[in-house]
Amino acid sequence: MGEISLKLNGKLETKDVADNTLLIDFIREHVGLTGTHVGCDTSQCGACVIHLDGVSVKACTMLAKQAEGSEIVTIEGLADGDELHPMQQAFHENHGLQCGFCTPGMVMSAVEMVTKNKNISEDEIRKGLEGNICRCTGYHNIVQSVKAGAAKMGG
Amino acid sequence: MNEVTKIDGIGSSVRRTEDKKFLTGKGRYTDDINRPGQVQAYFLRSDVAHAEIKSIDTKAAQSAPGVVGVFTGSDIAADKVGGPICGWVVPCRDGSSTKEPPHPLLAQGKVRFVGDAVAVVVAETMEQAKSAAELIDVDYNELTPVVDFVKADEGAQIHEEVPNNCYFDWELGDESATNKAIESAAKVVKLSVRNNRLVPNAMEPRSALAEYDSLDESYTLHTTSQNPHLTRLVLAAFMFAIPESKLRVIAPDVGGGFGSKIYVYIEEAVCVWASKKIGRPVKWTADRTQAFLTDCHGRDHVNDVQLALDENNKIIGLRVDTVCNLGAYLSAFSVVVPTILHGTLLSGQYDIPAIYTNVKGMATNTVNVDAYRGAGRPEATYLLERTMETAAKEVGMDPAEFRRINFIPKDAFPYQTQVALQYDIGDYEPHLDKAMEMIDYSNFEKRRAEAAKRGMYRGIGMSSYIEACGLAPSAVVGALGGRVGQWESASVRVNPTGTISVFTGSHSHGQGHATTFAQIVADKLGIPMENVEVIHGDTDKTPFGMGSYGSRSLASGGSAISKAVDKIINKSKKIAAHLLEASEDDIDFKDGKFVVGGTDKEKAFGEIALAAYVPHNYPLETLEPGLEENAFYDPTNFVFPSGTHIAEVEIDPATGVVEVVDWAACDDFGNLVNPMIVEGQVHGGIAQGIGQALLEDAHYDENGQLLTASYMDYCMPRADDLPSFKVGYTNTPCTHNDLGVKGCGEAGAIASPPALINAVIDALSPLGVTDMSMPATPQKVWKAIQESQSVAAE
Amino acid sequence: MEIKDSYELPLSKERVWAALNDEQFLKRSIPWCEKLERRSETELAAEVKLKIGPMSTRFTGNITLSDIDPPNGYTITGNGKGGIAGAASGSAKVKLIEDKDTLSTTLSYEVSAQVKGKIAQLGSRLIQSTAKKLSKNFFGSFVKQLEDMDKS
Amino acid sequence: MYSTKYIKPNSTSEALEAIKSMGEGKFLAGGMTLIPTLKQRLASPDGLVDISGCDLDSISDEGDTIKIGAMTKHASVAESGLVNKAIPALAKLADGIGDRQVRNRGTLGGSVANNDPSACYPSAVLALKAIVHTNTRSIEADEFFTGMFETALEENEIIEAISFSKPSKANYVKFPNPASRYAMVGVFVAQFNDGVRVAVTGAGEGGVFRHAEMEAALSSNYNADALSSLEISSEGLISDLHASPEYRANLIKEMTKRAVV
Repeated sequence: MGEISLKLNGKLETKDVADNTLLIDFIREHVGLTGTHVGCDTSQCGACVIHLDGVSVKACTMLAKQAEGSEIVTIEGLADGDELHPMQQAFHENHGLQCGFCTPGMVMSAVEMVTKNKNISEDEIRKGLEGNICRCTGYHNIVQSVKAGAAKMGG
Repeated sequence: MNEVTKIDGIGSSVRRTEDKKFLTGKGRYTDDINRPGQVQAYFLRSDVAHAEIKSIDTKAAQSAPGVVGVFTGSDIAADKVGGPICGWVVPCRDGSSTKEPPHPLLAQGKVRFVGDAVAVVVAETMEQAKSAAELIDVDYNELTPVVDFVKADEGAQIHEEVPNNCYFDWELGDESATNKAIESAAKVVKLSVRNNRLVPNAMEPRSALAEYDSLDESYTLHTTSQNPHLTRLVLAAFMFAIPESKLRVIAPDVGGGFGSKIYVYIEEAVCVWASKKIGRPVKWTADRTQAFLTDCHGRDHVNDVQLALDENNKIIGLRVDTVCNLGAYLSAFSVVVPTILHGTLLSGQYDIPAIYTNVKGMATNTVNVDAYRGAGRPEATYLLERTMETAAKEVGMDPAEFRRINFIPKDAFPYQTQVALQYDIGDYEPHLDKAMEMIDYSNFEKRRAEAAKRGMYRGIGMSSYIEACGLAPSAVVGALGGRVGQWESASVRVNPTGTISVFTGSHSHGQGHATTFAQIVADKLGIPMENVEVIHGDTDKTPFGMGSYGSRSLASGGSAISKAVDKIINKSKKIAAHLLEASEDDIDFKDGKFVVGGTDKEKAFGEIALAAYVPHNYPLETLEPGLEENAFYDPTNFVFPSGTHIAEVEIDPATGVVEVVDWAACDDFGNLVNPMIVEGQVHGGIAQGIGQALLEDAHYDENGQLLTASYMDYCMPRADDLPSFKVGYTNTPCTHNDLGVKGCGEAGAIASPPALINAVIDALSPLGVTDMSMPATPQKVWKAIQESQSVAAE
Repeated sequence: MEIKDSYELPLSKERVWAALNDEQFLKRSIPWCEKLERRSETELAAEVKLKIGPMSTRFTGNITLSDIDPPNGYTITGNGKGGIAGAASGSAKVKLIEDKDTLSTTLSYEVSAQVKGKIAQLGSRLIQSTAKKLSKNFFGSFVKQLEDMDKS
Repeated sequence: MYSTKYIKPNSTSEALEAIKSMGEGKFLAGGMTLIPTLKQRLASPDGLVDISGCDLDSISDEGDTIKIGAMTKHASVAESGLVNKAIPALAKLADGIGDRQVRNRGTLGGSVANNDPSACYPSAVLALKAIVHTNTRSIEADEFFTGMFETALEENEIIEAISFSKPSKANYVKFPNPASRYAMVGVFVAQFNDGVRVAVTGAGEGGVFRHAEMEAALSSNYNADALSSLEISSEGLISDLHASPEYRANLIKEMTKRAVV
């Protein structure tokens, strides 16, 4: 056990956690933000993608302790109050989600991808989503969403 | 196409109202819900496929840190709790019925597949439960596992009640007429195909949270279900023998189902049972490995096909002999999927005068096999459309033309097939033509030649499928062995201010019902969509309904809503007549207003609602106050979506990699309520079909160990495996429901595998390749190329 | 899965056979063997800590000798339970063939292996390579020990 | 995950001390393999020593070599101007490991120390005549990889950096496993003044290996055609659900041809 503190969606969170606590469990259970999901146990589905110090990572493949002192943004921290982030808005407008389970991770991956590459091509989007699995959409509308989101984000 | 009358009415691509919560992380899936005092359940599962349990020693686990209970099959047996049931059985050729062995909640005496639950540990935390489970000592007497279902009748008997490991041997159609047709045929095309075994893989793993309230002796179960009411029925009536009113089942946001969340699984039942035993809420959530091991799998058939043609290449008969794998236990729909939902589809879009099929359903030491997107219809379509393509090539016709001359002509509807179904309406040439146009079929050979210059093999393949969805009517379903009704319910409650609450018995787990159903209501009542809220998934709130599967929600559930709205309008007319001092017959309802015909006297819908709830000026002597109506809609027939999908592929002969370079889908779903959502359903279905055809395969080794039990080995389609899709529609509105709609959820998964495999074979046809099993993995395609080349060299 | 290999040893068949029945010899040959105790003529109890990459699991189980045909060979079968990791078993048919002219003995083996549970579910890509490697390690170090003894 | 102790020291010497204080400790680098293994309870170390605070993540140009700190993340290598200029093939390899989230966490040292038979990096280490610098010594690539998941690293020896020789030409082409996206076959080809080195990953039962025949053929003629008449043996190649040794042998040749451009 030991205390960790980190910034989660702009808010300082200080909690006592066991050393073997995964970051995803810290977020979901200790803090109670359940928007980040767990869809597999081999680090492949990407339902748990969050931003850690500005880059996308899989929260299921990190210990909470490894995130000590970092700044984390989860899906709950993306919108600006009631106003959706342009990528969230793009997913809505382009029907880029169905059951919604993979969506938080998908959106977090998309935001990072586009932040790094504003003029992203369809092939780059498809490649960039390699770490996120969706079973509902066939990806067609997700790709359209990311494209539209990129345009909204200034691409 | 539909005429769009309102910006958010029927026929318009309204953006989904449910999106915002999912996009902001506020969706509430079962695992997101926690209850005070909650404990965690972990299931100790068999790691052998077939064994007798000699003993289970749980002593060490009982006293492990954090443990509040350890239970085995004998505890379940002591409380006389029943197991999951089979929801549909069929008669066998010998006159007997389907053999239904018991399925205990926790293994009793025997384990029958890797993953079979042997014990449950309930502890304060999941880690503690797992640690304690490691202390349980199970002594097995291993038996020879039965894995190869085609030879399952020769294997060790898995259930006492199932001789030769054969659950059923069923038949449909006229065997002698069919055999006669085959004997007299100018040509008989023969084909053996295998429909590979798949794992549904909804992204949300299954989860259950059960709570017992000792005050009123009732239970609440949150669970990942496609049909909470059926879950409640099975749990209450068949397992726990309690009144349904003592069990509330809530299926909150559910992260995809694809069939795999229809059934009542042992885990949710054990949680319910344990919650009372322990007196605390019990939660269980599967990890992905457990999902692979214990979610019902899909498909797993082999089919031997004989297609008889006359001298004009017209089909005169079809015989299909099928063996399918149903796994260790029968689950809810496992029997109906390979029989009723498969055999009745064998006529496809074709006028076939004689059809016969028989199906043997086998028990094996693998997890149960049940419905997976399409459920029986993809298997039927696959064998039929592979055979159509093969036949076209064998008789030297263009596959499109061969299909065309065998289509049921459009003036032949309603068309009675030789396999029980009567198609109400359809017109198949337009979607074939349109799909061919969408993919520029006529210039394909130019593209093939261009690819050849780059050293690539390009191929094109099609599939003209039919689907029967929205199972109905109940009387027919019952006659065919179904044990439940197949109607759907709706309750439409007009609130005093004119807003509407719609309660549906169907369930949305990605399909967008909150939007589509609201569109129907808003359109019919002429009110804004924001005023309509759709509620589903809670047995305490919604009327008893069947849930969502088999592309039934709109055709059955949407129609029920439409009927309930009609009742609202009828009653509203009576209220309006009173308020407007006119005869009810003179009241017209249009654009949200009740108007006295030929006058400017009118009442808005909101005024009627208010009058109904504040009946100061109201015909109380003839009419009850309030404005709320129920409808239970039992359709008179299935609905029959159809379409043509065409796939274009390129194959790299050096690696065997198949790239899907183009896809055209033209479907006839009748009227579309929300084209955007329909298109999303088509995309998702195609992706799953491409997954089946190129990537996915559940593989058990000869000892019954599942070797593809994670995303490391089970190949899920990812964004870069798939192309963008061209989607188009034709429309013959369904003749027997008010909305003229058919189902769209499964079409993509039904149509796409044969189209793709036909394209792969077409690409390799210059090499003499005539067959390819699914999935057409790079290795398999490469090997086929190598073998064809070595044959050519000889 | 079948794995075969053979070694030629400049020793008599009896010598090799004796070593095949000497548990101390066997213990040193079994990779990561932590414990090996003879329970009977044909049964030994074993504990092995197997490390494959980051995975590290203790298997407890037994080793049985069957089809014993002195001094021509036997079948040596290991069964191990690795707790949550699952279980593994491997069986090697060992044959000794002596060449009187060169005074050497060829030890040949044929292994079949089986894994259960998590190792099968998650590690399928490694099963064959690992079984091969472990067989090689076992027979390789068995042969090396014999050769070293012979030299010393 | 079993309970375990987590320590994050600030230097390699502290890290070594920490691990020695544990019965069975493990170094935690990016954790991309270790954490999933721990989650599955397939290992139960007493403690984890996180070496991300040990200042091991720099990239520097050392003249004939590019030296990359062990804790440098795959994404940093992929994006590094230095690497892209001197050895673009190495940047390309790093850019194709796992997915973007793996690249944002996974490290060079972690991958090389683990020596997974399907990992990409070992092929670059071997083909680029790299030197593996540890806390005690420098190990040549040819001596470093000793078998599947096995290396020359002693217990409690820590990789601090790896120096990659700058080739005159190099390329890495991978055929990913369709499910896991690990290399089913990955080939790193590097041309140096004294010859061509070809390292193959994903295919060998003993892990990454150099392919002598292809090296010889390409050393005399650096052209894909030089490989045409070669028969690639399937002996010793991995057999699994996804690829037979024969198919892997074909891919080795094909990926090598594609790498030689």
